[in-house]
Amino acid sequence: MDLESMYQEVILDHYKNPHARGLREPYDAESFQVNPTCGDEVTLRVRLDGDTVADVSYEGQGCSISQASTSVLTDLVIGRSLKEALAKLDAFTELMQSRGEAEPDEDVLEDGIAFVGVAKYPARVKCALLGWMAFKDAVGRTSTSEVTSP
Amino acid sequence: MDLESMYQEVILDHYKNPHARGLREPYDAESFQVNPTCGDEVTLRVRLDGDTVADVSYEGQGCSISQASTSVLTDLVIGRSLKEALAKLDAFTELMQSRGEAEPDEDVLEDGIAFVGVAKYPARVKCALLGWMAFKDAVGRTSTSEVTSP
Amino acid sequence: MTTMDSRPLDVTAVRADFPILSRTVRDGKPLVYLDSGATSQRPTPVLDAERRFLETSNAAVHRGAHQLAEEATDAYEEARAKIASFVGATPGEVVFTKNATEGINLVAYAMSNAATAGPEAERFSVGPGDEIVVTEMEHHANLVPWQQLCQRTGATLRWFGVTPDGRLDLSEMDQLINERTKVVAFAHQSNVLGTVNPVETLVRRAREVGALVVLDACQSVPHFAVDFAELGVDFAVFSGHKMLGPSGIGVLYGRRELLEVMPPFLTGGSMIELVRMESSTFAPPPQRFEAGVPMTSQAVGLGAAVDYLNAVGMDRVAEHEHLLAERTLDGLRSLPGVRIVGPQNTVDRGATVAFVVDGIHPHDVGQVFDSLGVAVRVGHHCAWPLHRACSIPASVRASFYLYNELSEVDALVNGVREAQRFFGVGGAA
Amino acid sequence: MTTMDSRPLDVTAVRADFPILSRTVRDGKPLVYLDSGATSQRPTPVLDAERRFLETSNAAVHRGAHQLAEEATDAYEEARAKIASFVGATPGEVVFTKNATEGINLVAYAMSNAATAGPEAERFSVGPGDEIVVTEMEHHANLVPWQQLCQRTGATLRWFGVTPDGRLDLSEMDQLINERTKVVAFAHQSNVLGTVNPVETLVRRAREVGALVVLDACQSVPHFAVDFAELGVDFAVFSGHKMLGPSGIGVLYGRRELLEVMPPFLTGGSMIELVRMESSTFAPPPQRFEAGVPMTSQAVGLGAAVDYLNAVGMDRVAEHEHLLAERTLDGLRSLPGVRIVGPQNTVDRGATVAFVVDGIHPHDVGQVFDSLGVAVRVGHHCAWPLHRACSIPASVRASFYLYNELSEVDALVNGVREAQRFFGVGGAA
Ligand SMILES: Cc1ncc(COP(=O)(O)O)c(C=O)c1O
Ligand SMILES: Cc1ncc(COP(=O)(O)O)c(C=O)c1O
Repeated sequence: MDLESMYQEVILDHYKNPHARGLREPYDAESFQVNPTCGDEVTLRVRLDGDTVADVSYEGQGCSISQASTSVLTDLVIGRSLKEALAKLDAFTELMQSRGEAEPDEDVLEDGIAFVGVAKYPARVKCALLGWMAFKDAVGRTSTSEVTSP
Repeated sequence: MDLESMYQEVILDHYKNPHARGLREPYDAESFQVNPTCGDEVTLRVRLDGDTVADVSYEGQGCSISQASTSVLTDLVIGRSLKEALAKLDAFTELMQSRGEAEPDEDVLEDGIAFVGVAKYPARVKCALLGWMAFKDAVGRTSTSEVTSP
Repeated sequence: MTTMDSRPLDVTAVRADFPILSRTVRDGKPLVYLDSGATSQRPTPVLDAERRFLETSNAAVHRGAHQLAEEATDAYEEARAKIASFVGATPGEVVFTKNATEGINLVAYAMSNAATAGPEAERFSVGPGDEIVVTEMEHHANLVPWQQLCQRTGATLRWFGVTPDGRLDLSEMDQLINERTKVVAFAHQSNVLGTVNPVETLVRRAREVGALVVLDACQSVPHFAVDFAELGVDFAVFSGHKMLGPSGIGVLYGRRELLEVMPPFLTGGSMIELVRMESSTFAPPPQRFEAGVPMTSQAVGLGAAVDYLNAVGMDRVAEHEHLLAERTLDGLRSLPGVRIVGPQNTVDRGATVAFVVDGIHPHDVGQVFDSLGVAVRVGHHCAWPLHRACSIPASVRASFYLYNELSEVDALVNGVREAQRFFGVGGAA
Repeated sequence: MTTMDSRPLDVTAVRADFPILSRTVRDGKPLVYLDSGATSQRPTPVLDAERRFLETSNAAVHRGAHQLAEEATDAYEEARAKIASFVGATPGEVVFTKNATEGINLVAYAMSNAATAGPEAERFSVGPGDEIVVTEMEHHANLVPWQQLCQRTGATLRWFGVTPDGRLDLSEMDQLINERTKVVAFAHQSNVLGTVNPVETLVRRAREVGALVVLDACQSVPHFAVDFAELGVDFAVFSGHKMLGPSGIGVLYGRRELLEVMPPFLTGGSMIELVRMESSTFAPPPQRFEAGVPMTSQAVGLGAAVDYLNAVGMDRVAEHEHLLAERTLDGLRSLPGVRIVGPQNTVDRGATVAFVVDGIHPHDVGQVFDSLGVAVRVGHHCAWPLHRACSIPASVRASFYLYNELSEVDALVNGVREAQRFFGVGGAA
């Protein structure tokens, strides 16, 4: 195994300099998610503006993978339509469950494609999905949204 | 395995013509014992007269081994002193737990020595001891007796 | 063994996979193993699969982030998926337990735990006035846990009786299963009578009154194709050791939406979500019901057993057992002084045949069998109330499986003749 | 492996008995297995014993009257006797469970069952006003079942804290364990800190107030000689898979006079005395607590594991682990930016060493180890409250056993260096 395939530069960058971090007001819904095997946790807030994801803010503790993937998430969904954001959620989830076999679409996932190496390690997939599960859950809790479950 | 070594003539005789069978009055104590694996059961009564086992009566259902050994028991203990009877209980128990290795003493166990072949079959040892356990328990329940646990 | 679909089961090929079947007992007698209802034997592929796992990938599952732990987790979850699809379930509906007995206890305890487990668990809660319905032909494993649930909660136990020909007496079904009924628990196939019970009829009635159906599938899943979803039961249990798999593993099946809200039973590691000293929350199913390091290699072994049964084909297994049952019933009926306990024909019945021989106690019959190398079970077979209902203290039970040859039926029949001869009772020719 | 009493443990010889230890992981790296605290590996003699049993004597135990059933019952009971004597118990005091977790649950459920189990069970009964005492360093298996017991019965949970150097804080022992205390449950050796707790002190205080002592011996019995009778505990549990034995089997030890009167937990076949539809009575211990077909071959395997450990000698195992612990503590202490969680020296501590590396999350440290072929565990190791008490979200844990070489400690220490280098944090030379 080479560590570089998992810890791509992009991931380490997001880890060291996370985007959109911190909990912000106002928000429409909040979700707290935890990874019971390792204790990683994230609290994530979503603010919708009509059909648009106006803001995603978060706080949490965890490994480089969980922190970086949540940072990437904010890049991908803030300012998008809810529909687009959920499509990205689907795409990212599918990538992570591919066991590293998928060919991720950079147009859709941007920095998210760096996680293809993580998908080879089942124990880390949960880390990568932690923030995304919080996003999914939070969106589900907003009253305005009609979520089609991914 | 030859069946004759387990089912000695003496055992089959006692089975077909059990001695002292039937529940009689008066009695000092009664015990009900069951073999949970096969459902065999015996109800056995003891009457003491001072230090003497005046009567043992019983009723039950079960295989040839359990029925015959209870019949043998009555031969061995009725009319004996309690001490002698308990010594026979000890001797018979020891014989049955010997896995067929013991050299039983005919002077003590009389017809009981026929059970040496049964002792080779652990699943049948419980059958052979059923009535004896009832006797032990019943004696323990008589107020007059001082039982030293065998 | 053959996997061609039209040919009948090749018993000789199957037997070659079971090392124990070629041993001898009691001074050189070939073993005739007719006690698969108690526990089955294991074929080499099952033994090999478990050993291979232990020699290459053994680790604690769902806990580690190293390669061995990954491999072990994959093997464990693949086994779960395989076993689930074998019984018409999804992987999330399969909970591993140590045996079927634990599975039934799990449901029964979850129901008494519901009293203090919050509003979500309400639908599992039972108390005074509620009724639990079982049958008189149950194995103790599907009776005593319900008695105990009633004892803990004040609910009332009721039961179906058994007809003289060994079927459930359904004549008062609509009274027995009523608006107060919370659970209807019964065996798919009786481990004594061989009777296959009418699941559909009972499920339909249970649905009408909103009762949960718990199916004891210990004697069905090993012997014919079973699909829990199709049967429409809420819970079902079976044991690995009765279906060519390892001991120490069983399965509780539960419909997803029930497992989602059912309170936990055993608690500890791996079944939690959040733990604080003050209180804890729990993982989703099936993990919620698998506390502690599980029976990992045993799950792998049971997965291999399912592969083996699939390769033979469950229909072929059932067909072979049908032949064995027919020959056994015919053979025993031909003997004077022998009474079959249970259905006299092969309609809705499996290859488990219990009987009594006039004038010889079952234990003594069993001893004669043993001396001939024929392994049967004697006693009440953990179904004491059923024996009482049949007015017999015990019975002899021959239970067959895919590896039994037709000639072994003849050994059984001859054994009865030998017992009659030895004890000098009726009909010994 | 050597059995000469004065020589130290011959690791090379021991390793030859463990096929998995010679495999490679992650593109050809030799496996360095430092996760025995989660589950140990199995030596060939254990695998062989189980297989031999299954290929020659497999049958349902305590149920059959044929030769196979006899042999299987003998093998099962001989294993029990062997295991009992390994921990200073009599065979009747050893109950087989599926794992240690079940054992603790068994006691906790028996205690809530005591409420409806008649006057004999009175001494096990708990309710509002009663207290259960645990510690903050418990594995979830010895915490959540007691939380749940409290939830079911209205009793109150209390706990010992942990000092900064990873010992039990006994300063308020006499207040914590008081006249209301019904149970004191704690780990013999912590599965995170490696701390060996002062059993004697706690037992003495528990005796003064008449509380039952439940010892979690999961991490002690595999690693040094333990005698439950001598320790004077009332109950104790351990798991087979952590001591070279199979998964799917654990042991609950209970003092004879307690087991005699303790109400049953799991109910079903083999644990009964009399069964009627209306109610049932139960067998004496240990059968009363072993419902259903048990983990037969696994008991045989665990018996073989005990033989193996006896042949090596538990004192020799302990001594070897002492060396491993010393070298690990020395090695990790020599690294800047590494903090050992737990006692810093080898006094009353075993060869389980948890640590954190400044600036790198444990999961990421574990990943670097994994890439080097070093299998450690990362996370909270089922001791979440302990980690909270230490103000860390998780830790890396290396746990050693008799088959670990001193050179594997060096692989661990180098792994930390490599992680620091890779993530560019403190002290990477
Ligand atoms: C201290 C301690 N207690 C309890 C357990 C639970 O053991 P098991 O999961 O085998 O039931 C473990 C291991 O996981 C442990 O280390
Ligand atoms: C019908 C039935 N139910 C339940 C059981 C209990 O299975 P186990 O002992 O494997 O838990 C058995 C077998 O013993 C059985 O035949």
